[in-house]
Amino acid sequence: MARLRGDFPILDREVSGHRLTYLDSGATAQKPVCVIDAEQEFLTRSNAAVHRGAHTLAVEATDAYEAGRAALARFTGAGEDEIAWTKNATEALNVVAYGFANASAGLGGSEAARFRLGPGDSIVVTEMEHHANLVPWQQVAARTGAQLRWLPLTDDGELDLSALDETVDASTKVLAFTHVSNVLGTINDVERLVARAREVGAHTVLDACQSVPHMPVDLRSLGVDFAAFSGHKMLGPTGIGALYGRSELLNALPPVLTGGSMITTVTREGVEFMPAPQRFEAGTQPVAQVVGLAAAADYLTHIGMDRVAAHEREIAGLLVEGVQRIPGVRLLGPADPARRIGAVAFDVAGVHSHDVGQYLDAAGVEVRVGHHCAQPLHRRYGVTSSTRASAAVYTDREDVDRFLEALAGVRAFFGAAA
Amino acid sequence: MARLRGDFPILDREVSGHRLTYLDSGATAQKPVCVIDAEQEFLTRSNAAVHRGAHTLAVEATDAYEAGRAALARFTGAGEDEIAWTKNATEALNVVAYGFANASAGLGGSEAARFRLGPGDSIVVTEMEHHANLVPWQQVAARTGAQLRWLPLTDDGELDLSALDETVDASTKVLAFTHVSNVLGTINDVERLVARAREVGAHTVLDACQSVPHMPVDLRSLGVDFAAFSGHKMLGPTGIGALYGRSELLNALPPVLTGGSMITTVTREGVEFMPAPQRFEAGTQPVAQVVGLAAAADYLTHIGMDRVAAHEREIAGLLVEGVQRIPGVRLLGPADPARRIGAVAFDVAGVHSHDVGQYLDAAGVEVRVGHHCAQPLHRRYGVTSSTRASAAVYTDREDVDRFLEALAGVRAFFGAAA
Amino acid sequence: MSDLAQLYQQVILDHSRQRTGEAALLAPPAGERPEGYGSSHQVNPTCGDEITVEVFAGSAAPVRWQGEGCSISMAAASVASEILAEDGPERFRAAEEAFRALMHSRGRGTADEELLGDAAAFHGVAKFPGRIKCALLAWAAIADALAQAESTSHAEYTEGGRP
Amino acid sequence: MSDLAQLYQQVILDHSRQRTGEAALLAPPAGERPEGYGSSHQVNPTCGDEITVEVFAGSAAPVRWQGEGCSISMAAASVASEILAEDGPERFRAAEEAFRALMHSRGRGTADEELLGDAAAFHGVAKFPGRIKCALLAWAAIADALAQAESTSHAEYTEGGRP
Ligand SMILES: Cc1ncc(COP(=O)(O)O)c(C=O)c1O
Ligand SMILES: Cc1ncc(COP(=O)(O)O)c(C=O)c1O
Repeated sequence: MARLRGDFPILDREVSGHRLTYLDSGATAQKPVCVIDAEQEFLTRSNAAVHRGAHTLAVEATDAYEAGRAALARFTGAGEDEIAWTKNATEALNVVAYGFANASAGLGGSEAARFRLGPGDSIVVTEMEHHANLVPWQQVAARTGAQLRWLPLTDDGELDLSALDETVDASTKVLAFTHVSNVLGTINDVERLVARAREVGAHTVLDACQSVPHMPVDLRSLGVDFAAFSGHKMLGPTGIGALYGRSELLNALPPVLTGGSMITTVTREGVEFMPAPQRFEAGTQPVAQVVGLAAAADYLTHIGMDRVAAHEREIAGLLVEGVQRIPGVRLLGPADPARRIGAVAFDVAGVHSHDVGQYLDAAGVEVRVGHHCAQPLHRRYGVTSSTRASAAVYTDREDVDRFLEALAGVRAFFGAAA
Repeated sequence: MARLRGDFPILDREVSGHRLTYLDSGATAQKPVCVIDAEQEFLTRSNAAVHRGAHTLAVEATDAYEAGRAALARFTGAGEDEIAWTKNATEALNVVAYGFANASAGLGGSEAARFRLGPGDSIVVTEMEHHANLVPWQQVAARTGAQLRWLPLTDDGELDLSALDETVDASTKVLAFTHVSNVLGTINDVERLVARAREVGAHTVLDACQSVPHMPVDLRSLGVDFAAFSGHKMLGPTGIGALYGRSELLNALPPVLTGGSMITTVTREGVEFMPAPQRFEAGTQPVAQVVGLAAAADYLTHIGMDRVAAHEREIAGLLVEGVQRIPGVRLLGPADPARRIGAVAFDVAGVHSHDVGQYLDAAGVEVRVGHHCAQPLHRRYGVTSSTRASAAVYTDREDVDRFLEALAGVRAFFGAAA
Repeated sequence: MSDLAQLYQQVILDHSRQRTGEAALLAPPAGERPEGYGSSHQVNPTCGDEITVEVFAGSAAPVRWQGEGCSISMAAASVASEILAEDGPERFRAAEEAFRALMHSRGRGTADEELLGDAAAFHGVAKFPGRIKCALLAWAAIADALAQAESTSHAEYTEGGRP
Repeated sequence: MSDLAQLYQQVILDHSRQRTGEAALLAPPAGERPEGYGSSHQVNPTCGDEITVEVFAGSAAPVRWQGEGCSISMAAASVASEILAEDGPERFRAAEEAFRALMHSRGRGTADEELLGDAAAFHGVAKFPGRIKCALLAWAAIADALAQAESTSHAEYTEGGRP
């Protein structure tokens, strides 16, 4: 694994006079040269609008675009027509939520009746959700009158499923939850949640942002109804994400963004939409970014997602252990590296996360600070923010060592280690 | 101008054994090397999540991202907080339409009351709209009960404004229209339309997709309330577009996509949104694409938009004149190059546009065929599709000559020149 | 032969102008549809091509269609109509399957000329991924209308169009 | 001096621990607010820092605040409170303007030490674009609360806190 750092040109740079120690891959990952090259090659050879033209460039571009879809479908265990492109995971989750809202407003015909929500229905989320899989559901609840319910967390950063059967009950129409917490690193028990949702006939919406880049994921065998992930977190470009939906559901969900390339007929009176995935791809799509993302998926496949996961589990173990050894540092999330990924958040007693991050930056160590778009989670653990070191396939022991060495100096510098 | 073709690497390639004659810039433009390089440079030096981190890379990325916003604000005569990033123009137009829909559903509080629509209100569009500025309004009309009205077209491809005062009346809350038709090339009289909208208190929504890349545009002095344009049509990357809104309105419009980076506080009970433009930028944004787009705007500014427009007007003149000289070819849109841009659509008697395009492709000439996402417009002119040759700053006389020469052979080949 | 000439074989150009089966639709109202009637409307959203087909199972003139589209799609409608009218539904279905396989061969398949007749001239289309849908549109519409026609037909519609 | 030491001057670290003005808020209900009362709540959405400030125009202890944030933002609240309490609203406003200009100088401005006092120690912050908002948050909140306080105050609140 050590040799693959050379594939990531940015890792050669310096920060504050030190070797860059990039531990913010949970926010966005760095890109291997093959991803950058794939985009460039596309732009200098085949750039054209897709699904719109009959000319050679348009045909080549369409082929590249659809080959990208096939690559990502393979990578995530989905059917090709089950992957719709979005600009990021947030859009993908909003498309599902607005699909429910649009159905509830009467759009989408009888096909979409299964997505209608109203007073008496409930939507269940967890206390560890990223705002992207939370705020859209709050909004849908507000506009349809459905009730928003929460699955709570245990003190050591796991979902507390002791009251699962009461929370997810016959009223539940949607169970939206993250595969892996972007703060705690916790890997959730998808199987159990899906099983309960099926018992009561609720739709499941999986936030796969932090799983797809870090472990083998097979969406069909997970059995979820919808899922979302982002390109930029899995070594791909910014500007591209994906919505997965079981074919039957994706074809029934009312489209959200409307416009060109997603209609069959537009008259003055009305419109007919294309089947999925096209009905969710209005307007010119991020074509070069799809090409880049496919290169990223191929790169990861070439390494092997099992190896990626094993490597990151090792890094996670080093991070968790190291962080816990430093006095005054409290780990958020499970200590067992088998139950988590290498996104390791912690609280430093007496020092605000922003100051922690600034101090580490002076040592070339780039970590994320703040609420990580998970305010309810932080409130649950009695803090408003935390510091997070997060790994990717290119993270190595030296990164961990540099990070831990710098972290050990934080409290003394800020006069908190009295 | 001739020398700048060298800046576009793709123009060196061959198609069907001929020099590439790319006349599909209206669908998507080719990219100068400075745009490709800017993205690459960003990815290999400063790639990081923006507005989220305190570390050096995050600060550099945020600076680049906001500098991109400033560049596009300058380029379009907008304030910096009046430009919100979207994935394409289609999303931008949907954000406005959903903003109205969300306000009509009671979201956004009293601030948003001005956007509420209901039965008795009207939304006015034109018969030349691209589906992106049409279908979203049909959807809003369907869900709010507002009436959709149409401004018709004259036989020679202009807006027929003879009944403007009756169509846009006191009931009108939205007047959505394109600055330039992507099929006819027609440049509309924005001033007159805005003046009428103001008289009746309607909001104006300008589709600036085909104007911003081809002529100097100053959104503030045009006086429109909202506008949309796409990066990929103005020599920039795919995956990036922009919504312009007058500051006061953009801050009052309810957000559409919700999630991370657009909230100030999320509790279990509810959420508070950031002011514009951030409230419209949920989730990780197309950062590298913003950087590329800024490079494109700088490139165009360096040439000078007046010169770009003059050059393209000359090409438009050659195209219009040439097309009209060929027997059996009917021009759609105005013949006067001063009233149009260099997007020139036409119908070939007895030959379907798809066949026209295929024949031209065999000569290396890449044009767009079909309905160009403007079905009502085509129906107005008694056709279901047309062929369109469209120019950009790199289009030269040789492109025009090669195109016209090939076009002259079409009807004979298909046995239509009886 | 250039790619273009391979795509636009003379047979195709001829069929696109002299169209078998093209005729005003009868479009009987829902209550008045005869036994053995089926119809299908298909659109190619990429280019807007459309076709509406009516099939009359067991009739001597079993297909009528109206369409709007490129020469490939119009010629395909003509050729496919001819096969249904002349060879009957069994052979039509076999030909449809062979035609579909040919189109998806990326230009590497060979046409079974005996089975396909004039439709064999479409083999060049398979090299143009952007045009495959044009060639398939009418086949899909006729197959769909035929399936409906047969489901409403008491008299089994068999070989050669004779019940 | 390293950039880090320039950012975190000892004065700043001290203020972030010994905070002037930090106190439980009185938060009088809407009907019971005294004359000359103003309050403001400000959030820095990038990092979640927040501060709530109460200003009592004309009082000897004119500021109370509660906040949550990094050392820069907490120290800024302490320093700005001290200036308002000790030098009065006029000087506070002048200092606020000078402070804002300093922050936006990209590290090229020089601090007016006489006007700014301890706030001059923040000059290193201007080199860290990511931290400027932290330094400005409390100033903005106090200025806002002060403006409100003055608008509800009959007795003009003048120099040195004496009406
Ligand atoms: C006039 C017009 N409006 C809207 C659009 C949609 O732009 P995009 O596909 O980039 O969203 C286009 C281009 O396709 C256009 O030409
Ligand atoms: C768990 C989780 N969900 C959703 C998101 C949102 O992804 P994006 O910002 O790419 O839309 C993120 C990343 O920020 C995440 O970590």
